Amino acid sequence: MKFSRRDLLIGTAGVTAGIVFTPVPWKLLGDVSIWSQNWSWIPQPAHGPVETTLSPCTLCAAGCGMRVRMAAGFPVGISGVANHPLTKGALCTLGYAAHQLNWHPARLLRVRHSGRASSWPEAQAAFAAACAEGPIAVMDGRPGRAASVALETFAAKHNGSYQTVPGPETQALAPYAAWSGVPASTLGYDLENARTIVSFGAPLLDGWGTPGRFTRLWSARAAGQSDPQLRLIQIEPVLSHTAARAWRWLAVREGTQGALAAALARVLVEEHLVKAQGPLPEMTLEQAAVQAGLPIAEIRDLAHAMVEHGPTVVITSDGDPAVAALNVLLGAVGTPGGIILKSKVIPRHGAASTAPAKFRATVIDASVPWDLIPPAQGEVFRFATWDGGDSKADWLLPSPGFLEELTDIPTAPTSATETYAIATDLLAQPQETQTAAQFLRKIDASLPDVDKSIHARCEQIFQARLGTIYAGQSKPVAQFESAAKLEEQLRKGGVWLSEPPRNATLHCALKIWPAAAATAPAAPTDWTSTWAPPVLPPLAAKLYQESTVREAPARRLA
Amino acid sequence: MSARYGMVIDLDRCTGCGACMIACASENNVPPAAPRATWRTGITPMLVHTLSNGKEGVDRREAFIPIACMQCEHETPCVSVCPQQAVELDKSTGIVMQMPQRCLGCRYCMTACPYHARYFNWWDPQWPPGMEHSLNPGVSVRMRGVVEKCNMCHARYHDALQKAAAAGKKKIDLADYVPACVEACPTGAIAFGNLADPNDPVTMAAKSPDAFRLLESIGTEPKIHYKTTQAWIRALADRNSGRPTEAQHV
Amino acid sequence: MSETALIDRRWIARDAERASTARFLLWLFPWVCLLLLGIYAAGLCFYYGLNQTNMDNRFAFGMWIFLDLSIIAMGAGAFFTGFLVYILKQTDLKPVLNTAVVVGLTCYSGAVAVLMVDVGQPLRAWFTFWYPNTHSMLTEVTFCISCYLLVLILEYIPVLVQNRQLRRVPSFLVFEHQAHKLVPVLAGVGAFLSFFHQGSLGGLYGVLRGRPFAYRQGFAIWPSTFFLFILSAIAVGPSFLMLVVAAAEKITGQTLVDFRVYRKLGFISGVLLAIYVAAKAIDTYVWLNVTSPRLGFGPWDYYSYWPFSSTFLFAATVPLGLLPAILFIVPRTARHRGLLLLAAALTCCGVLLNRFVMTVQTLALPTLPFDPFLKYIPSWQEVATFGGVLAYGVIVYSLSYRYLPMFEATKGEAKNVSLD
Amino acid sequence: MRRVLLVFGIGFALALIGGWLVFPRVLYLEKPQPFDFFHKTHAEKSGLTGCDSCHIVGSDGQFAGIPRNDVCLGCHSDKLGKSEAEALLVDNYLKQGDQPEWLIYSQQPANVWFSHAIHTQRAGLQCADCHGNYGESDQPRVYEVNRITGYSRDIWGHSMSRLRRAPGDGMKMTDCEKCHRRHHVEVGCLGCHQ
Repeated sequence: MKFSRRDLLIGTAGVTAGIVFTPVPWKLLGDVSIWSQNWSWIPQPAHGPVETTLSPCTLCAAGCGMRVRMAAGFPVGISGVANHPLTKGALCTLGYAAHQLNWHPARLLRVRHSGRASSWPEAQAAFAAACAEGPIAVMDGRPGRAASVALETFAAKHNGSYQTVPGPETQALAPYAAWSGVPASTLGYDLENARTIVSFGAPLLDGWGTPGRFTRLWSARAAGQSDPQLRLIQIEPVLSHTAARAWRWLAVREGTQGALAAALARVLVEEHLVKAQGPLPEMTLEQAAVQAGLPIAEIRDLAHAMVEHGPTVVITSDGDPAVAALNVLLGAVGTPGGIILKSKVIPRHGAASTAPAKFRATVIDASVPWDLIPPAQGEVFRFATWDGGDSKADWLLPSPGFLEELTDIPTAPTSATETYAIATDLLAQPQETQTAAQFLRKIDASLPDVDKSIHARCEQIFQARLGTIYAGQSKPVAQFESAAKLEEQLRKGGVWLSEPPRNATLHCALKIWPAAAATAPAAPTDWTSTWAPPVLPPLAAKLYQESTVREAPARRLA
Repeated sequence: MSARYGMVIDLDRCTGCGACMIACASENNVPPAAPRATWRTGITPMLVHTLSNGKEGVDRREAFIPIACMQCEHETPCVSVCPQQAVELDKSTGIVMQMPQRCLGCRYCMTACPYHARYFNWWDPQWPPGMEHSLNPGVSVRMRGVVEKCNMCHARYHDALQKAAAAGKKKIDLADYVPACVEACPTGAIAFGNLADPNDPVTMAAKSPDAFRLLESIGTEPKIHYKTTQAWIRALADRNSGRPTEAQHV
Repeated sequence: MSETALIDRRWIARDAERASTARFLLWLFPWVCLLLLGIYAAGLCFYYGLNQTNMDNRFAFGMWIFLDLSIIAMGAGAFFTGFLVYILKQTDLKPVLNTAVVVGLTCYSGAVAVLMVDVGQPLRAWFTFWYPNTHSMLTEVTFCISCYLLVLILEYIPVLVQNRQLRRVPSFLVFEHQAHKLVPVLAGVGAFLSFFHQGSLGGLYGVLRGRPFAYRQGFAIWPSTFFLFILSAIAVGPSFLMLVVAAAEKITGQTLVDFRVYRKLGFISGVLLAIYVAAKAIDTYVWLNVTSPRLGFGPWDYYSYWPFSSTFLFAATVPLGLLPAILFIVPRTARHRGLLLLAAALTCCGVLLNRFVMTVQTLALPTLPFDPFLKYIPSWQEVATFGGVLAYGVIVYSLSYRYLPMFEATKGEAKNVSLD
Repeated sequence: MRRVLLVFGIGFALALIGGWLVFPRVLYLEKPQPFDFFHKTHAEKSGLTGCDSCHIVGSDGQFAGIPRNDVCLGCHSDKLGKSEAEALLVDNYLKQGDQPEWLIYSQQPANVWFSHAIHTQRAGLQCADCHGNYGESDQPRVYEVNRITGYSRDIWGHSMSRLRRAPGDGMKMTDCEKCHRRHHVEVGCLGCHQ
């Protein structure tokens, strides 16, 4: 029997007819669709239960309370802690994506020396050699931490200098500190008792200070009220988000806020709107008004509005003394609703030591802002978690990332109450990383370790028997049985708050009206300026790229 | 008793910070922007728009309006148009549900939505290497070529349901079900609640004289309400057919 | 003659006059190139996704939907001619019937092909059949178009098997003979399906309550656009057919159909167009004065944006609506071949403009009061994909013309062959 | 004509054989589990009676899934017996601290949300109602994965035709729906999807 072409055709027809009665076409049709629902190149989340832990945020000095959801050993979501005494359940905008930062493409996981790959032993050797040769500077961006103790001790023991790099919010308090003779770190803003807040460009509603503190306050006392309990007057050249929502917005000419402050001072004193008689600026009202580009009537109007509804406090984003002096005139330094001394301060190790002229090497802790340009001399050992780009450092040393390090969080710069919190290492510290304190301990094993310093601090708080611990609910320190119990509570995400602030009057020795800051200091230029890490979480692109609600930032993104 | 979950967003409290957008994207495993993505091709189930009174200089006023799916209750525009039942108005919650795995990506629902609250996955979702560990286990990642939108943080609803079941309760505790944007708002501008419950504070807020809805005249009965005391913001709620609008050219 | 030419000749009907193989290949060459480019562009869209297009979340439908709607309207000539010939017994239109079938087939299959590129997940497109949402106009469209495409294929097969080589298979001849009995039935079914989906394509936008520019009230579940789309489609179908035949005559240099057929097609187009313009005017009036204000939108919300001002409305009604209708109907102008073809071209442009307004303008106009007016320019991938479909249509028609008896005049020996 | 029928029939038969017998073998791929595990042995020897002895549902309703090493360590801190599986468990996993990477027969895809708590505690379903009598298994089961979808074969069920299936054999959406319909439980898409 010969197989013909015709047979082939008929056979094929038979197969075709038969295949319809098998699962082949139908199962394939379904499975191919399911395949399109499960493409292998599309990541899917891990399976398994989710656990929730509390921890303070370690990204900036504010130390907001976070609720961290963990699955399969990784954080999968961050939210605020409702009723948290500092943050009232809020976080900053980008904090909600902070758990993604550890995988940021700019994450540093290799030691780099002069732009080339290097190793920890080499860095260690280079630093040891430098230590042997000359004085060392150690720079700390967030003094008062347990790690700061190690940094400071090291500097002291090795003929070095411990220098702190104050953040913008501490810097803004510096004039008052200078005039009243107390450290800036002991000052804070009594926002809760203020009824008028005049902000010279401070992004109060946009991540200033501890974000939730002011936003909640504003929301309850100002938002949507035609005659608000809390008047927010924003003085800023552009209509920023804070300006848009302020009770009043005054568009001052760029870089002339000092002049406006002078004009206001003139009106306040000359029209006896304040008790103070001086000091008075040299500039006349007319001159100042011309500089600021504002009609005199408007300035006078503003001055009246400032005192109409006291207490009033003036807040600047940059610590311009000419603006700060307004608070002295207003009597807002050392009075409720103004700039006040923090509640009873539990003594900590001292402040920055003075700097010798020359250093053989500088160690920069990861807490120091990336854009700080280190002193030119000497070899720079820069600790950082992310590569913010364009580094001047000789050594780039990878630090543990978000939630990868045990650290404590001392009082936030703007806070009126002293606080303390502990962030445990919820994630294992990557082997490629070291903190500056760990690094220095390898040179000098006698340095106090972070764990011990935290114990000591908890012991101190326990002994002082002051304030309360908030962990879901408040419990007075006096009711704790032991320092260990207190520490345990703090390690579970609790926060210690000292007593309410003191009403200690501060005497400001301000005789002559200060000159406006010589060079206009870097006021917040974009909305990312309140964000401490040198990189933004990739999801920030939702705001600057996938919507029009924000201007694109100058900061490095992904 | 079925619930009708809805929101009242206080525009006077919105500072346009964008925390709701970030928290939403993080909760719902929305990928970061593709390199070429723009405001017209991005995925922002919660999106804050800037409103202005149209003036320039010192007379300019700005406000912000967060826009998510409006969860239209009546003649839900997207539900009826979907050819393969990938969208439905859930009977027990009133949530308009989008099922991306059923979606064929025809985008008809997107043309139907007057609020532009639906987003198409123009690109494959991509995260930097390793970042997939940070994905929320309660939400599956969408593939390219499908439409997605706000499902009112359904993973959180699931958790609340499960918690209620484990505790032997039939109804969820509303305290357990708080969408990410509501939780994240630093000024508490977004209130979330059950509009079917007359005693719910949100129901009462939705009835206040300051409350309004967007494009109410279209008649889709959105369950996202807004409120403001500012007349100029209120005027932007609806088109006024009698008034010629300013022609805008972008 | 070369080997290729010999083979080619064997597939062409005996005695039929056709261009030389070389000339034919030369003619096909640019079209094949365009087709390949289109396939490449579509391939890019499949491989990388729809980010290859310039569509976005706001312009979720773009050029493809606009042109799909347009070519499906143009393809309406297929079902409508079938309907006229077989149901209304207008047998004098029979000479263009085969052309109508081929045009319809290419338009519909081309549109379906583009739709498959247009959806984000073509592998799941069959879910519409498995989990249909009966309330959706798109379900109606999908079902009708797929069914009608099947009908068109069935209608095309009897034409196909008249090919000289295929005729040699005896069972095909039997099939053809039987199929001819079936054709009127198919024409009826096709007409039914087509009326429905032309309508549902109109309904597609007409039901969009959220887009007051497109939203229309209507009868039962169908908005008025449902009926207007049917009317405009059957008005433009004969016009487009006329243009295709005229183009074929021009290219082949042969007279393919009698001028009376043109006039008849033109007359049909003209009458329907006149009815359409009247209906559309009433519809626009009701929409602008009743439907739209009820949704809170007034004419200014639509017509204050350049370039979509009221000139579009005027253009679609007068120069591209009334004018061709008059040209078609008034005997003095209809006698003139040039004017007739001009009118046909204007009609096609009118329908194109209408489909453009319904799709693109609807999406460009803001709905939210604080929304901007949007622009959209298709990407080269979108244009190329559509170019591919155009090329596909030309190639299929060219091949059909060459190898199949499209017209009585060029049938060759296939004339008068009966089964006996 | 007879020849036509014959040839057609042969083609038809070939298609049937290929489609029903060969196709499943091509479509599914067998994969080994880390080591053999016997539910029955555990039930008999250790006196662990209920599934929830090891497969725990938390107080917030979260299902822990396959027990982690610390649960096993409760008994297996040292080798119990001389079997190969026991040695593998203790030496390769418990001592190393690595979790065995079990392939889960009833693993639903990422887009499915299934709450054990709701089904067992509210609806009162037994584990075996959906999973079959795995608790009594004394044979290591073969794990097969669908090469196209990546799903476990248990999702479709072992019978290609999906006729005559035992409980637990087949966990497709239609299986869920069938039970939901029977008990008049109506949930929307996102009732079970995520």
